[in-house]
Amino acid sequence: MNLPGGDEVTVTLAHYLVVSGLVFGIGTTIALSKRNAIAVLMGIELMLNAVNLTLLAFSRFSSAFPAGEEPLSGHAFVVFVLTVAAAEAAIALAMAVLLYRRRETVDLDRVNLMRW
Amino acid sequence: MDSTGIVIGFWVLSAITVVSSLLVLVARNLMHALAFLVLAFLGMAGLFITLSADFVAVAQVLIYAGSISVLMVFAVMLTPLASRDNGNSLYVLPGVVAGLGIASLVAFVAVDTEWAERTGAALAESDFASTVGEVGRLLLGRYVLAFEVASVLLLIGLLGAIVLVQERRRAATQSPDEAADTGARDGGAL
Amino acid sequence: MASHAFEVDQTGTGSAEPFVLNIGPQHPSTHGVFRLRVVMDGEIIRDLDMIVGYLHRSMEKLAEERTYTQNIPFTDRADYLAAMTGNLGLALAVERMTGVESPDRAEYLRVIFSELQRIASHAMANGTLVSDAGAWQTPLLYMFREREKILDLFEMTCGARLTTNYMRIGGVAFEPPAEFWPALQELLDELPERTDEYAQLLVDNEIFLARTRNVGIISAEDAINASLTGPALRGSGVPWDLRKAEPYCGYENFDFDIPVGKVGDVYDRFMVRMEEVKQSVHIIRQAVEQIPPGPHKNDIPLALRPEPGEIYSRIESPRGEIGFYLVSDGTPAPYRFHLRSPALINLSLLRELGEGASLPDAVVTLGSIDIVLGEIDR
Amino acid sequence: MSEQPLQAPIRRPATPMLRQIEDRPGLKEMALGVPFGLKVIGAIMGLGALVLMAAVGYLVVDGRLDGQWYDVRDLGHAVAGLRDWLDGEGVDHRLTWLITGALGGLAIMSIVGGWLLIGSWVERRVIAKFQIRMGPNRTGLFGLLQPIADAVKLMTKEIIIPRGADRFLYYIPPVLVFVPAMLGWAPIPWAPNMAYMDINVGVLYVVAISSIGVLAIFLAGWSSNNHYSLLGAMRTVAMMISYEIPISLALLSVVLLTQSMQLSEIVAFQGHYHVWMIAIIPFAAFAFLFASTAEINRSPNDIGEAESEIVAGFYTEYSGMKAGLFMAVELAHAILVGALMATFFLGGYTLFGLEEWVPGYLILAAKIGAVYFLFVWLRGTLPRFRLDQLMGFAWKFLIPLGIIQAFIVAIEASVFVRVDAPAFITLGAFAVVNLASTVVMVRFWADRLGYAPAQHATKPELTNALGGLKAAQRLRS
Repeated sequence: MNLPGGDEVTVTLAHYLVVSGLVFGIGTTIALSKRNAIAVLMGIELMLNAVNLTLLAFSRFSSAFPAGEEPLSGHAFVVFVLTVAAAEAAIALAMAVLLYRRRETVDLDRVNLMRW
Repeated sequence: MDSTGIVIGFWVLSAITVVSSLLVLVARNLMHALAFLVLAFLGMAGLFITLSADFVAVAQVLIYAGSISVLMVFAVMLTPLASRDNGNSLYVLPGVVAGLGIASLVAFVAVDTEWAERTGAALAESDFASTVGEVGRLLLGRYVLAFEVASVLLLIGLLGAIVLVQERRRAATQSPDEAADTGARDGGAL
Repeated sequence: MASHAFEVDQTGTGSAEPFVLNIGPQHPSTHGVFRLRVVMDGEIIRDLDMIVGYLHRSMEKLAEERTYTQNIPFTDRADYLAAMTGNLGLALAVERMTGVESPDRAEYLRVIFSELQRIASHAMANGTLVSDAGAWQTPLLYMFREREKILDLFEMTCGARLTTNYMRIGGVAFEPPAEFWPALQELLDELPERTDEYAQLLVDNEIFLARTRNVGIISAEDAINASLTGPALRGSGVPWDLRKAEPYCGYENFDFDIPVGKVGDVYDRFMVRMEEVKQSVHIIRQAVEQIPPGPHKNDIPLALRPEPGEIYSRIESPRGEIGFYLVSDGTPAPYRFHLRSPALINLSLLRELGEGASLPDAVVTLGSIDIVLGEIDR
Repeated sequence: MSEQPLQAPIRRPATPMLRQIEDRPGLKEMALGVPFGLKVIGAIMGLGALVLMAAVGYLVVDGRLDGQWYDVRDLGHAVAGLRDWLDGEGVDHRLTWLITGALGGLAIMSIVGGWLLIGSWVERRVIAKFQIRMGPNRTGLFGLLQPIADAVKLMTKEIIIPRGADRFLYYIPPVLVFVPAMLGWAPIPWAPNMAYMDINVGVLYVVAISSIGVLAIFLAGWSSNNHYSLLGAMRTVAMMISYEIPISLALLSVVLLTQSMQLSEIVAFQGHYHVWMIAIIPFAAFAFLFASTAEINRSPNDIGEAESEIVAGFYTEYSGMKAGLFMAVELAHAILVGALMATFFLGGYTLFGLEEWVPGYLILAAKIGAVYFLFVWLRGTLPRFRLDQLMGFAWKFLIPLGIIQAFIVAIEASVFVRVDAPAFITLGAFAVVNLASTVVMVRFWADRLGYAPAQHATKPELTNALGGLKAAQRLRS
């Protein structure tokens, strides 16, 4: 794609990494600053997503793979991350429900005992 | 192949993703935050497509937008009204600082480093190529152990979720069908 | 931000506000303006309140201002799905009170019409029951086909389809026209076939069985204790039918059986109604064969003045025992006019049946009890 | 017998309604009453159609039609021709890409939109036939304008937003719910070269897209601030996420056997071996069909909007055209599932070689119509399941058996790749094995679950004796 000035515009690895960094940062902020356990989980999911983006971006753009190494390994890693995220979400949400049942709150500031 | 579509797609989708992530942060209602989170997930899936990762993109829609968000919806419904706000905790300032720090650090590294990048024809070669077969071969070849472990993890996650939310007190009054349902709902979206 | 005034107590811990569902007064499966206030725990009903009275028209009080004959139209509007038996109940009560006789032909016509009315009412009851089970009105419309024919017969005879006002003190209002008899014969010929067809479509249907079997079980003891009558009682296995127990209008001359269920669930009540339709056809056939010639009505004074006193007279309506308690003070109008409504008394058991059941089961159970709000609220 | 004359039955309809019905002209009278000019025009048009068909048939036999842009059997050729022509004219190929893409999108939208225009009429007329009544017949010829009248009515209605509703989320669902109904059409092949977006993960795409609809329904139910809506939404979401698994398992069987996730490949497989998947894996076909009815909220699994229980379910509080959109999306979903069912299990656009002669998209449309008719038939016949019965059916029956079926098919698929026998022998053997295994495992599993079909309907007992509780106990024993 060419701009009117004649400069060629493409997207490079750096573009994706910056987006990924932004989303990861926002996810971190959410995970750290939210009171609600479910909101914290949302932040963690966003962080995982950002990591996935990084993996895929490297998989596509990087030319640093030695011979015989598949660049699509990044995709396989993402599949694993998705799996772990699904399991984690199920467990975490079950815990949030349990937390509410036992403590009648999902406010993490008010959950300060180290036992049930 | 021309990269116009990819460039436009990248900018639009990354704008959607980042803005809706921000809205997850600032939304005051948890359900609104959830809606924006789904939008962020979908934008992310779009970004995956611009990276010609078709299989992963569809899996992202299926797992994140379709299942994890539904799980969250259920979790929101199962917890009370008072916890449906998206309020900030005591750690809001450290959180913002940490987020900003990480984002700027990653951005600095990403922009500053000379990446060994494929460009032009080498890149265009892999445009929208099918990745399913290759990923499948990798998963069941090179990473088969990890794959099996992941499947065991999923199974344990399923069972763990069921065990966690099972109610012992009311087990006697509940019909077996019903007990299966409550368990199934929480574990079922996997 | 939106404030939600409700809470889902899915956990059943009881800490949150109860999840209250208002079923009715405008709801597709309450069969009229009837309201259920239901406290839900997920799909399970934990508490259930029945609220009636939306259709109250003060019938019993209004009746005190009118003569006995003028009161007959009220009975049309009480049980509007079985106007004939309502009419008959009042007419018989007044006849028993005053000693007025009705001619033989009138008695046979009364039997024919009240049995036709029973078929029509049962078609409606079973059709709406299957609709409540979610069959998207197909069985309802099939059963309405027969009901329509019966209503056509009513229209031929007395000009009205729903509020017939046909029975009179001392006879019936009109002699059926000439075309009535062949049309009736045609209907009688096809009805058994049709009922078998419905039985085939519904009784052999796994989904229908799964929805109705072992749902809303009323034991014989409970049924008797709650003074249930009609198909709801017979579905629980109690062989009780006023047509046999206290024969009126010459029911003792007809050969018919009482169908009784085994378990007392929704399915049994459904099947009892199905079987009663066949028995009614059998009765009508006998009545058509035996009907004697003669006048259809005796002349009675314009304003009947019964001796001071009281009477309770009851007959078997499609819904059960419809009874009239009349008190006379010697004037042409009753001093007290009370209607024992079978639907109201049958409904009283719903609370026990509903608690602990799931919402769809409660809806089907309500459908199987077959209520008519006009009669309940009067 | 009565004194009334029975010898000469009087056939005169006795009531005004019956007389009206009697006086209505029949179809024969109406056909005879057509003006002569119209008859001539009709004859000419019929002859013209015959001549046209003969000409097309000649071209097909001649082989002159293959790959030409005017090949009506496959409109993909026309689009390719358009693209070539535009490129030849020197148009920027990005613009070309945009134009052809927009054309395809327009085509899909007009299919769905056109169906929405007549779909409700079709459904109501067909179901009216099941219910021995007429259906809409007053608006326009045969009531064809009824959907338009309905739409106008819905649009002019007042839009009510319940107090306490979450306005932001309340407005999204009627639109969002259409997303899967539209996007789901993209990978479906209408002819060998006629798929809008023949992506190679088509099967996964279909499943993923359908899972977005869950959210729309949930948001609709939650934001309305109504208990019926919430109950309907909870029911629907619980059911949809449960039934996604049987769907995935059923499609897994198809993918294993055809060795492709591309929908066009799946159809090509069925066309190549002249066999429908429903014949090879009947259990998967049944599971897909049943789970789809649950997924799109159609009878007998329409518990999310069970009108006798929870009024209209998740869209109880929507009024006007917003409710209309929810009702319309049901129609759109029905034909989408029909198309998917046809593609996966009924051979898609192929029909044992007939696709050489008849346009593939017409064959597919006919199959969609057949599946849709089945849906309407079910709706007109069956009562509704209860939520726990449905969930139990998914979790205790469809999922375990689906896993076993997928396992068997996986073995068969590896045999199919390795054994060098004529396909009709191996596939035939698979069909027999799968049918037998389906019968065996269904019976075995049903026995294990303690389910026995009701062979004989229990009839009420007939008695002549009267009595109370004692009589009841006597009868019972």
